Amino acid sequence: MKHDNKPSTTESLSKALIHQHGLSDEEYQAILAHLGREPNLTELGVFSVMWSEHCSYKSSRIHLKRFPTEGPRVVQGPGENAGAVDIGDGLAAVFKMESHNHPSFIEPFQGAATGVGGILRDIFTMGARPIALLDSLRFGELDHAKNRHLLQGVVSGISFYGNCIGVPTVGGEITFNDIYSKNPLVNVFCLGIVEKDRLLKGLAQGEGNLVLYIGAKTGRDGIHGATMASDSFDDASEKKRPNVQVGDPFLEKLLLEACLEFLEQDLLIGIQDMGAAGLTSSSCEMAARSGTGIELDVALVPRRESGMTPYEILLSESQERMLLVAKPGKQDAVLAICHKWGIDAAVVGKVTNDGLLRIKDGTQTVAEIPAKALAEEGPRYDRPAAPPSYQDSLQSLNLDMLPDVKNPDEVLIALLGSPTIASKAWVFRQYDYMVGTNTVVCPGSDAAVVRLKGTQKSLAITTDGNSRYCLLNPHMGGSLAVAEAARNLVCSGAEPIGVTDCLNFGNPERPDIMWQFVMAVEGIADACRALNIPVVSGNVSFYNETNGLSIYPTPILGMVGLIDAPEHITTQWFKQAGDHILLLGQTNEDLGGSEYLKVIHAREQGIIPWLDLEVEQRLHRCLLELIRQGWIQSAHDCSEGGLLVTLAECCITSPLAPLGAQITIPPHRIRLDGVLFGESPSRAVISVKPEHLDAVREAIVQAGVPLTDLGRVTSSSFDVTIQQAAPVSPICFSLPGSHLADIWKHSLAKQLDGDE
Amino acid sequence: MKAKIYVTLKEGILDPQGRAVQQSLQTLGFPAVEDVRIGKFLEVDIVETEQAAAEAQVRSMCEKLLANPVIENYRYELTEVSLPK
Amino acid sequence: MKAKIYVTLKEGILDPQGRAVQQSLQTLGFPAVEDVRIGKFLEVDIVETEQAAAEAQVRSMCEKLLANPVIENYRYELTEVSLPK
Amino acid sequence: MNIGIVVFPGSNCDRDCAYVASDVIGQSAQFIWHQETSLGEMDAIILPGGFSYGDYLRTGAIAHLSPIMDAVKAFAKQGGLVLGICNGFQILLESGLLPGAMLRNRGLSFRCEEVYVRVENAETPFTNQCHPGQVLKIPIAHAEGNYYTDPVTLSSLQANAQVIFRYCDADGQSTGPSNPNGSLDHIAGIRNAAGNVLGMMPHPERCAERALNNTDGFLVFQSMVASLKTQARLTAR
Ligand SMILES: Nc1ncnc2c1ncn2[C@@H]1O[C@H](COP(=O)(O)OP(=O)(O)O)[C@@H](O)[C@H]1O
Ligand SMILES: [Mg+2]
Repeated sequence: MKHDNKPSTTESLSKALIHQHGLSDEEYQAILAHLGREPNLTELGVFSVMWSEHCSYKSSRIHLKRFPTEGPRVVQGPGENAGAVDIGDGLAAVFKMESHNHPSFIEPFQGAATGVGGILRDIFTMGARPIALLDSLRFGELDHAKNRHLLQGVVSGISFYGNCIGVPTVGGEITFNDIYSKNPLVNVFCLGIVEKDRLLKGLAQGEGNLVLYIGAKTGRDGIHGATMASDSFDDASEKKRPNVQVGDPFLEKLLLEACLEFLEQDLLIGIQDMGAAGLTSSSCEMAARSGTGIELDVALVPRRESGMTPYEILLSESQERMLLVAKPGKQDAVLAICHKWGIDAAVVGKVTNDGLLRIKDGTQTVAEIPAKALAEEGPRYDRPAAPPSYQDSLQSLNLDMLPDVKNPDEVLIALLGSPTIASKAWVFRQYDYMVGTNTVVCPGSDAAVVRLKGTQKSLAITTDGNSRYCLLNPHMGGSLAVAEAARNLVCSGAEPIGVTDCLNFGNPERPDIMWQFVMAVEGIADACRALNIPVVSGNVSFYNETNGLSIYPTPILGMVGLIDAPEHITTQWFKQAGDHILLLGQTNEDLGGSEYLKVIHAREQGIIPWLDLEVEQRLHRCLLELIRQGWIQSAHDCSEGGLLVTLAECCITSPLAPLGAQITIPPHRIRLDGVLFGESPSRAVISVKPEHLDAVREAIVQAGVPLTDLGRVTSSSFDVTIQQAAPVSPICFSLPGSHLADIWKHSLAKQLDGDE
Repeated sequence: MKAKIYVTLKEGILDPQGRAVQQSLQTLGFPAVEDVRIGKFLEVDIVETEQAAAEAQVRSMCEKLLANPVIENYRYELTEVSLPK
Repeated sequence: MKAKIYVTLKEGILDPQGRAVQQSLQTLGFPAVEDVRIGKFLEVDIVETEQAAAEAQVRSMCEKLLANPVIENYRYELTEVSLPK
Repeated sequence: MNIGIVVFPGSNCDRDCAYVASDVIGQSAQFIWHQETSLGEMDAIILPGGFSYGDYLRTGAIAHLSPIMDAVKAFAKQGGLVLGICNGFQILLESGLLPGAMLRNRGLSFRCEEVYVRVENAETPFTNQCHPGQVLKIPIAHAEGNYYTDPVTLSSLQANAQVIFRYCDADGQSTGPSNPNGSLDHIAGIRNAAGNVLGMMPHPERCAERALNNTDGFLVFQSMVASLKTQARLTAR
């Protein structure tokens, strides 16, 4: 062992400096124990980012263990750049979701763009070709100019990056609530496909193998971005405007093609993208996973600015960079491919067997840290959790204080025009959702469907999450999100096979926030277990808080389902006049936390719907059976806005001309607004050709799923008759389908462009 | 008045466009091209004859809309022009 | 040498971006803004000390790549800078 | 027949075009890297959509200077069929194979949606399977499809029946709202004077299969095959 070239630790680091790096006294003590000496400044910086909440999951890790992560299809569970599930035909679907909330608030366009870039790299570092993106967004209400500006910036950033790189953005979701005005959420999901036995991992095996750096040159971008994402905002941070990263989708497209060529030619031991904490996290994570060490020379790293210190090179978050370990003797082939695509590449180090991350600057060693101390042995906290004092008052709502609905047609129109329910075409038509020519169900149905060329199969994909539910009851809210995602897939004809999550919460050092987190994780875990859907990857974003005000707890699920045959692909809209309309599932007085209460009564309160997972599963089995028999024309899950909105959507969301419906709502024992606008889970509206009606009815009854006949599809107007218990006469209304369609279609554009 | 406004990327901010153009110029037979940075050039006509007032407006426009202070710098020149009316 | 190159849309060609910016400036409270035209501003560093040679190169770059003669005009200024090396 | 698909750095519809050429219309498709200087034995060339060079500077500007473009120009000069789709159209404009230029969309933002176009000339190698005035539904996906040219060029395009597609509504009427990007004279696609080079903003390769719920784009590829077959018969005679 050479002791002559240890990193120098000349001056002792001041307490202030340690705290500036976001490290607590105990954490600093742990660093001393790991090193057996004081760290120097570079090492302190490295520990600081790797032990940040963003990279270490120190507050969440112990809770994430509750997720079911195994199953017969799971090829890769959590722990790698992305998860993977077997989809047959020798293929695996690789997917993950990630947040870019903080950067998108500071610089919406670049923040969102680099978010897309980051998640794409997570997928293609697994050797998979990305085939679909989805984005899940949360913003403040659009009557504030600032929120409109943020939304416009974020959407154009996603559009800029995704369109340019040529991966279709096939879906997503967006809802509005002022709680997100100062903490908008930008979560991006990506799905890729790889031959199952060619899955690549972030490994650094084989002493002496060379470590290569490829991609963009390193600049001083986003130094300490990871620590920023682990910090709350206050008004001052809007002014601070820290080092923003700029995305280069063109370069990333070249990187993507180059990486797939490496795979084709079998040149690599392992590969990892340089995301948060850049060179540092990629190298120590690769070494730690493999039980090896890595030695890097920062002097060899391609740079675009002069005078960069090792500290800056190690912590830079410049985008579009990857670290890879080449198979012995294959480095020249790697370099040649990089040359062909015009990408910078350099050998920057080698794999060692001493378990250390050793950083050199030429001949001088500037840092030397056990890789596992950084990547795996960071702090873990079981932080105190307790429900907030206001939880009870959130849940208590006396519905008798609110008048029941008198004019359901007016409420329907108000809901269809409300931004959370209105058409999101203003957003997705800025995205290229067709490139790749696999998108067989474009944005606008319950789930997007992409076909897999060369097979009979397709994948359905959706993202879902209802933060108001999670605020009112985080455990049930988490379960409901899983159920809704799965229901969306099932309505599209798919069997759910895997899920990724992005958990957006406030400050985990607050017991009430931690309680929300723990409850939501439990709720998600329970539902995934009951529905047999493994969690294969995910991401946690804490500190979504400004001036002490936290966002609603917002777990988002990204779920993937498998469709075996093209005939089973099902969309949500009615197909043909004359078809019968049926409601599957039971309607209860589920108004608590509903969109109706918020839009019409300005309340975000109440007891949220109760989810019975067995009932939910029964519905899924029944729907899939009906779809596979070829018996149904359309299926749409009942969610935000309730039954009446769902029925209207079935009429107006078709890419072709809108249809109408003749609906009769049978007499009911609960409040009328509960019937029409309540959000009971485990329900779906289907349409059936007359010749299949009997078979369908019988199958539904056999399956033990409650069934209600609602009427027939018609060619134009939306006619509703609501029967009342005698002697009250029925409520009737009739609205032209085209009128409903106009309101629903143009609402967002009206608010955002001021025209149309 | 006419304002000529130059919006450029801040020092140290990546300029992917500039990089692509520089590389393409090099392969096109301009090996001497060392660096290219691409910014915006705006010409804004303002119905305002007072230098100071015009200047205040231009500065405010730049800050509010024309330049993105997170990643861009701006500078401007004001020239008098005889606008019709 | 450093070349500052200005690429602008030809007179008479509608500039959709400029128009949009003008409209947003008006709604943002700058009613005096009559017209906005948006062009490009390129800064190109060339390792070349001779004015004439540099000028020839810049003109050729503009014609081959930097401006599209169907819709754009260009002009440039050359300034000497002491490049390191 | 051999269809060559030129791949520029940043092309992203190259694989989609190849899929249609091989799997949908049953021809042989080959990728041609932009650094090549010869096309090989090709019967038709497609410049695919995408973001060549990231669309940096101007769409198509950097790509048109790629080494392969000399070969494409020579091929076009000899009467070879060249189809430029979206970014490919923009590259054809930059290279001078077609007249005019693209400006930013009137609404400034990227638009991805199905639009209608009217076939203005059904006697071209790209439209011979359509009937005159036929309305096709084809998706667009671009931010810079606002076609512009000077008035003299425009009238010669009109006079020589070089405007092949115009944006219109479902009934074939060209109106303001039916034009998604503000292009001059509602132009969605034009050909050169000789008739063998077509540039179009809409993406026929995205609607050439029943699986994608729209087969209108198939007509463009089918027309090319028909035209090449006729040509081959004529030369054989
Ligand atoms: N909420 C979660 N559920 C399941 N797995 C998670 C969750 N959060 C993180 N993980 C897993 O932890 C690992 C590290 O997280 P990751 O987000 O990949 O870090 P990075 O931001 O560096 O990519 C990943 O494998 C990820 O899938
Ligand atoms: Mg990762």
